[in-house]
Amino acid sequence: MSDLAIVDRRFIARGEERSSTLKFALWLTPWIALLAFGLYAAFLCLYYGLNQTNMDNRFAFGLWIFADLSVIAMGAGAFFTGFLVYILKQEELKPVLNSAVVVGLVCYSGAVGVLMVDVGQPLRAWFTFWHPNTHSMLTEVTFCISTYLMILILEYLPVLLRNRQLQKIPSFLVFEHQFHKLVPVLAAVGAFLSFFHQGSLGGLYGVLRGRPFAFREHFAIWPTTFFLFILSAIAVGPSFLLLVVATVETVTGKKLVEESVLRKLGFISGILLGVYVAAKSIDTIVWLNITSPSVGFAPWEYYAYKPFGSAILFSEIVLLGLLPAFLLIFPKTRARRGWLVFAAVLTCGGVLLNRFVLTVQTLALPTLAFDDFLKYIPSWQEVATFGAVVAYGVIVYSLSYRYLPLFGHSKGEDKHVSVG
Amino acid sequence: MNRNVFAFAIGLAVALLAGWVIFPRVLYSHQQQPVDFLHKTHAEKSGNADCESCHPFASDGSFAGLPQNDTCAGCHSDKLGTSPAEAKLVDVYLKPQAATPWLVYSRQPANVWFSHAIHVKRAGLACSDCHGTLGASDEKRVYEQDRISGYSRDIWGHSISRLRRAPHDGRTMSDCEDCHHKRHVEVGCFGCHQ
Amino acid sequence: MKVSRRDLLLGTAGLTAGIFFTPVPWKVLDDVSVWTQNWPWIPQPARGPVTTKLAACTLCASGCRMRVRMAAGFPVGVSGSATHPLTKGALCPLGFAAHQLNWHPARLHAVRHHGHAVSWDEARAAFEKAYSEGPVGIVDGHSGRAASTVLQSFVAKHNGNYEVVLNPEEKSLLPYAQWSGVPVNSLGYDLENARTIVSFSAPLLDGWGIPGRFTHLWAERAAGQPDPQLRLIQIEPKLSRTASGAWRWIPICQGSGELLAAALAKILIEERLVSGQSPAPPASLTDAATQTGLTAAAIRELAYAIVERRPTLCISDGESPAIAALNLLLGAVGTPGGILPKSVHPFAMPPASANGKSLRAVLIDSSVPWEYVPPASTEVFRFAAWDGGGNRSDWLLPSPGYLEESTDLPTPPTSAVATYAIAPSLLAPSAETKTAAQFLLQIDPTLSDVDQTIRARCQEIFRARRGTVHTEKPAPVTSFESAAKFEEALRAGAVWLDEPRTVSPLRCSLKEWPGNCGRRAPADWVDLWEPPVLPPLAAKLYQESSLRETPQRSQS
Amino acid sequence: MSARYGMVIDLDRCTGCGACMVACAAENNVPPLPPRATDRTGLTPMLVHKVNNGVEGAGRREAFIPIACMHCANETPCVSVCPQQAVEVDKATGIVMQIPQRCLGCRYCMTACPYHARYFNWWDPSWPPGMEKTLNPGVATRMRGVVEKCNLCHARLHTAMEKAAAAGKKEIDMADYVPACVEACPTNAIQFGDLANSEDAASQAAHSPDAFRLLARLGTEPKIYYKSRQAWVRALAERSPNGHPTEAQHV
Amino acid sequence: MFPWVDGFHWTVMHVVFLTIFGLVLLTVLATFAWSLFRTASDLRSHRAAEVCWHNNFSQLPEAERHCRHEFSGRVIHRVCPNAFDCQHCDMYEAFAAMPAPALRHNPGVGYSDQLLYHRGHTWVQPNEDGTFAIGLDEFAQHLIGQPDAVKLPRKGSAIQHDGIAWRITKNGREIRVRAPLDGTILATGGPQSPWYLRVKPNGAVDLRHLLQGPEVAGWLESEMDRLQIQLRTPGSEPALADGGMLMPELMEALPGADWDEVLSATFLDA
Repeated sequence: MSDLAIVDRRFIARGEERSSTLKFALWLTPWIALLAFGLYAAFLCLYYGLNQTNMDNRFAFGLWIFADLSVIAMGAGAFFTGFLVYILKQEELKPVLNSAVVVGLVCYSGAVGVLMVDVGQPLRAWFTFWHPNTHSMLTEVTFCISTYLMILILEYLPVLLRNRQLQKIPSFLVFEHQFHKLVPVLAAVGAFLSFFHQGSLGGLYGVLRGRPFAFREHFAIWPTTFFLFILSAIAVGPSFLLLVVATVETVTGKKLVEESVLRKLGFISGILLGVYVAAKSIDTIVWLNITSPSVGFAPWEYYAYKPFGSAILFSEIVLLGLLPAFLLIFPKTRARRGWLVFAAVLTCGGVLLNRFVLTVQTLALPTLAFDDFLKYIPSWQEVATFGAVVAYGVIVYSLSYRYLPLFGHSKGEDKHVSVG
Repeated sequence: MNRNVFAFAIGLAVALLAGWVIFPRVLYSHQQQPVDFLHKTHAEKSGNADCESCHPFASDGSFAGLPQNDTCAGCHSDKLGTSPAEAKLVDVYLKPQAATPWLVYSRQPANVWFSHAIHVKRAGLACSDCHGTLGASDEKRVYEQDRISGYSRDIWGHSISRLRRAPHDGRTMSDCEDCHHKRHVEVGCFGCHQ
Repeated sequence: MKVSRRDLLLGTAGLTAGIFFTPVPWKVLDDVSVWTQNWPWIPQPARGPVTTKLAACTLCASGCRMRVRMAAGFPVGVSGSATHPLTKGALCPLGFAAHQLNWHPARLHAVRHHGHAVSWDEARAAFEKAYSEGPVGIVDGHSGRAASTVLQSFVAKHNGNYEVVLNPEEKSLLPYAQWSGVPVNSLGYDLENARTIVSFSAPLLDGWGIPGRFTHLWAERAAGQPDPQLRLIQIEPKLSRTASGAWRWIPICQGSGELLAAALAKILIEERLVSGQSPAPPASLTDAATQTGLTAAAIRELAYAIVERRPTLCISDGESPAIAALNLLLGAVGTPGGILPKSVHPFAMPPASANGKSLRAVLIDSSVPWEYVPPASTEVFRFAAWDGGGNRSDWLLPSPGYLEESTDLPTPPTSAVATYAIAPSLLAPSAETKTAAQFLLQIDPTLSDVDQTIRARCQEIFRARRGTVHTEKPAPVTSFESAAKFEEALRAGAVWLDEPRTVSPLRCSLKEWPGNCGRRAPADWVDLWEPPVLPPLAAKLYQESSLRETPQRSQS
Repeated sequence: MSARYGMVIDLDRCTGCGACMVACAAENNVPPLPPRATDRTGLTPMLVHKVNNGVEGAGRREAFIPIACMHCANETPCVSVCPQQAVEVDKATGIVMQIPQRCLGCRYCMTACPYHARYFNWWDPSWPPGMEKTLNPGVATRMRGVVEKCNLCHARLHTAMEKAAAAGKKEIDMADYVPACVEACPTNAIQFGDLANSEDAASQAAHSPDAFRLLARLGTEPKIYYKSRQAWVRALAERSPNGHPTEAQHV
Repeated sequence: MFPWVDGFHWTVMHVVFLTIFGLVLLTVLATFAWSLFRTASDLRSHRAAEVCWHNNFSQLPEAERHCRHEFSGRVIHRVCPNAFDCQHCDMYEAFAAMPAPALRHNPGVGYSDQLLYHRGHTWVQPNEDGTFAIGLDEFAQHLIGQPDAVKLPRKGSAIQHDGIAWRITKNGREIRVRAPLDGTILATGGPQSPWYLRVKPNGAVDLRHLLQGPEVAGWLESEMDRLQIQLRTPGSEPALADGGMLMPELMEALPGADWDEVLSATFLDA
């Protein structure tokens, strides 16, 4: 065994089977390369300004905002699982809790990172905290996300301190021991914040009175998209978590959690997705028949431009909404791993499509009568920066999986006593 | 245990010292005026103590600000006394007709629009309301420039703690806001920013 | 006692905790933000008082009067001057950003010989050698200026050839000049009194003639009116800006304008719609119909339309005898609302002496459009303030830039009333520049100097005691006690405007219908008055709005 | 005293020469951007759109629609969305203000604006050497990474206010406050004035039968009015006046 | 946002905003601070050792958590639920009452019936004067051989049972030896002296959790088995000395083995 391998082994919990150091290094290399490249692209954008992107005055939002919305929706698994375990006492989901925390941390920190590149004056971003416009959904999002990111870091701390070497330092271990008791409090606060900013992310578009394609009826101060985003987020969160765990199990070839846990995730996801689809359908009908025409926008115009035809609406609601909901709720399909994963994929796809439509189609559609339908292809800098976030996620998760007890120790449960 | 406390305290002390004592000195560059100029002396010698004699308004309300060389040359066309400062003014700037690079303590950045006419002619403020006793001062003040922002210290928080008012405050954004607030003057951001 | 790792860790912890209780992080954060608001590499406008001066735009021969805002000795803004009798305060889009032209990257700063920087002396030596060896041609783009007289008198003395490059508006007047013998720049269009204007692809709303003159008329008398006082009929292949602003747009096939004119004339004569005398055109209506793409009925209907509201004035884009003849037929020559000779014109241009001398060298004045192509196998001395690029010239001689040269402005082309103004120089011309006139005066000091000429002209006008001087409010010339005072007023930006001539005989004799009635090569309007380079802002905005394709260059 | 400055643009008088755009850019120190800049990345606080009536052949007509910030008076879309109060409606003038020093460049306001009248500084502003001498005093240049737009030549309002103050007057003389585009229009197609003042010519024109506003049904109460005698031009005001999209295009 | 920021105006939204986010931040920070506080108090009241041990114990592989009564033969299979802390084992009395079947074990490593053994391979010898000697058992000694360095606690300092008593360095590996009982250090010995520590127990002494009598042999035998398995390199003979006798200086003898694993298992470390 090379010295490096020995050192590496010392950080891996005793009795845990992990791939060889070399194999792990080989696995990380391409991701690190992608990360480095993406960071370079991000640097270009920060140094030379956003002219490095293909965004423009008409397509003021692009790939990055879409990525942020999607990534944060995917990260909803973190708060929602915490919510289920600690608040609703769904103890059987505990095994995936740590995993959920890591996923959440990765998603949120990644999103914030991209956002810092996306704004034109990152050095002034803190003005939002100093002079917030309390009427802006974006203000609310900024506050919640930054606070929640802080919480995620704190939630990640105990997991981190369980590392084999770190736990040799008594004070760390004791802190972890004490802090762990209070994590439910954080989970509760996190849930509160998340429900809000997930909604506000939807509100971002729902309030755009100038963009009838996105504008929706309001309840109190919130447009319907506020509630739809909460629903879709908590619906997709568990599915994404399910996907992650399933992927890790495939990659590592290990059984990490009981199948029942995955099924449970799938079931929760399915139920919520069903509710979401129902709500979304009603919202769509109201919007197409009342909201939009009332301001002089004939709904069919929205879908008059290829490839953004009404097919997109169909696939968003039926193919990627109703269908996976059914697959996840119906016990027979849920029982089959293949169907389960497939349904989870569809669910994620559906939410991705929803975020895509709201971000891209909203901006592509003309408002003035003499406008064009616009096209936008992200520049390589945008794509690379986005890639960096993915790479960052994979790397952090891989490291966490290798060195931290993500899925708890498979042993430790008391066995029966047999007296002879 | 108390050894730990001690180590922590050391670090804390170092931070506080660096932050409160050393930092302010490093942050600002200290510059001297090109020519030592005393308002008091000039007010006395020239006999006109009112500011407008040297800082006049134009007919359209635009404010001349600092006097140009010709104003100085009004008296200092040639050396009146023997002070080295005057000698420098005359030889280096007036004779070659090179603009004197005065350092303006209250010089606002380009993004600020300030009309002396509106404040003096309409609102009837006295110069001293903002510029303090500068007109009668006989001190050679150092011009402090923030190394990061490039602002004169007088216009962006003279007191670094922002808790107490420093003697030379009066031209910071907060000062403007306070005064407008006191006088119930409604100006939005674009009242002053451009 | 030795410091353990534990101590260091705790010390760092204390440091980190402590720093947040000092101004450091907060003040730095704040100052960095302030720094982003005042990035040192972003230029900011100069401080100091702003003054307004009257000046005249020298981008083209129209000489629109401008009010130039000056700060710290430099022009910082341009606007029209509503009191100008012809422009009515209008400027062309280019004018509004022209004050930035002097800093255009293409600005010429040194004499260049085949791309290499050389001295003025070398250039002068080369030119002296040239005209000692053979006749030189001097090309003028804006004739009638005091500077032009220098050029003229030089060629007169040294047996040269003085050529004037006319812009399309002037060219459209050439036929009348030929038929009547009146110099072309003594002729003008009396747009103000016309009630129907038939434009054959002339870009009347697109900087034609004097920017603002026709657009102002159109806006007041035609724009948006279902039955306008001024009927503008645009006969043009493409839907140009003028066409879409016209009362009626008649799309015809490219290059069939003259044939249509002939056909219209035929109808007018046959159906006795006009009294004017003109030889009958040898055109056939069916032929015209096929070539123009209009139906015979449409052409007939058009013929009736153009005579419905007289006076009717036809305007061609560039030289077009057929259309000129149509005007004769319509009686639009020498009558109000038609083509008029300018009342008095103190300094009319002699006909360009285009005798077929084979030239040794050509000297091109900076007023000549960059598109002008000098005769082959001659040594070319071109004066220009900006390098338009890709043009054959052996010597590039930097001339004063925008607002740098003080010149007089004779009546702009197409004006039916004589005017005179002086463009002051607001900026000191940079040392390395010379005007063609100055260049020649250095060679031959005996020539009358520009300022003297201007003074002489002012005296001439003053003695004539005609017309009014337009500054903030018009004042008759007679109200000035001396020629000097008069000149002073002009130098301060005033414009002298002659009294309009009520009726003036303009005898044109025409034996037969001019111009062939076959299809002619398309006469696309070439925007000759463009400066060699566009003001960066204008260029930028055209590109960013794609509103107006940057002016096409003549391909020759 | 609270004015409501606005414009009435007579589209029948607009020849699309672009003088308003150039004058606006010069007045507001808009930089000549790198060649890469297009009609979608440029800075054109005033932008003239070319539209047509969709007819082919001799019946075809074109018109030009200058578009600047509409200074919406009701639920101004860009104001409520800005996370850090970098956009505000000025109480005294009704002008919608963009404060570049406060803006962090999130571009949310641009997505909110139905008129696409907001522009982002994709590049650091720069001028050919020496040309910065021609920058217009009173208008600070903006920096890269912030949003800007028409502010009705607010600097000219400042000057007018100063002049009034110097003359001891409270109200400005409207003759002193004329935005650059209004001043530049060779056909006087743009009327500028105080819409709150019923004597004002502009506010009267705004109430003429030919006057209309773009996308008025959005309910944002724009303060830029348009005027045309041509029905097809007026029809452009709404996205789909009769349920059918207009063939008009942005050239 | 904040009342002291330029241009702040009190509005309902601001109040709501300030309250909500104030509370959120407060909760989060309070949580953090509270944990820190508890940590500090734990450390002060020497509960750290217990916490750490319980945490480590929970991570031990099942195979290393056999109840002592498996060795005595009273139980066939039982995983200890009490972190080897027999004082708190509710089954202790019951098991103790059971007859221990006389099993013959031959661990292949020396041990003494006079000594009480801790599962971390330390022994305890009660002295007449009420003090205790603590040493490393033969198993551990043979494993480590001659240590490169030994880091003993200061005289007068306290140790808690299952806490870390002293550290031994060998071949660049740090071995953390767990204390078998609570007490205060009277004297320190080392590899040379027969014992490592002499401690004075604080208060009443309860050594029920230490192995003694027949358990020791059984325990050592199982330890030997574990060692066998851990040290067996594929296709090789049993690595231990012939006849299953544990040879000294094992770490020197088999440098290639995965000693991190062996030592962690031997000394019940993470």
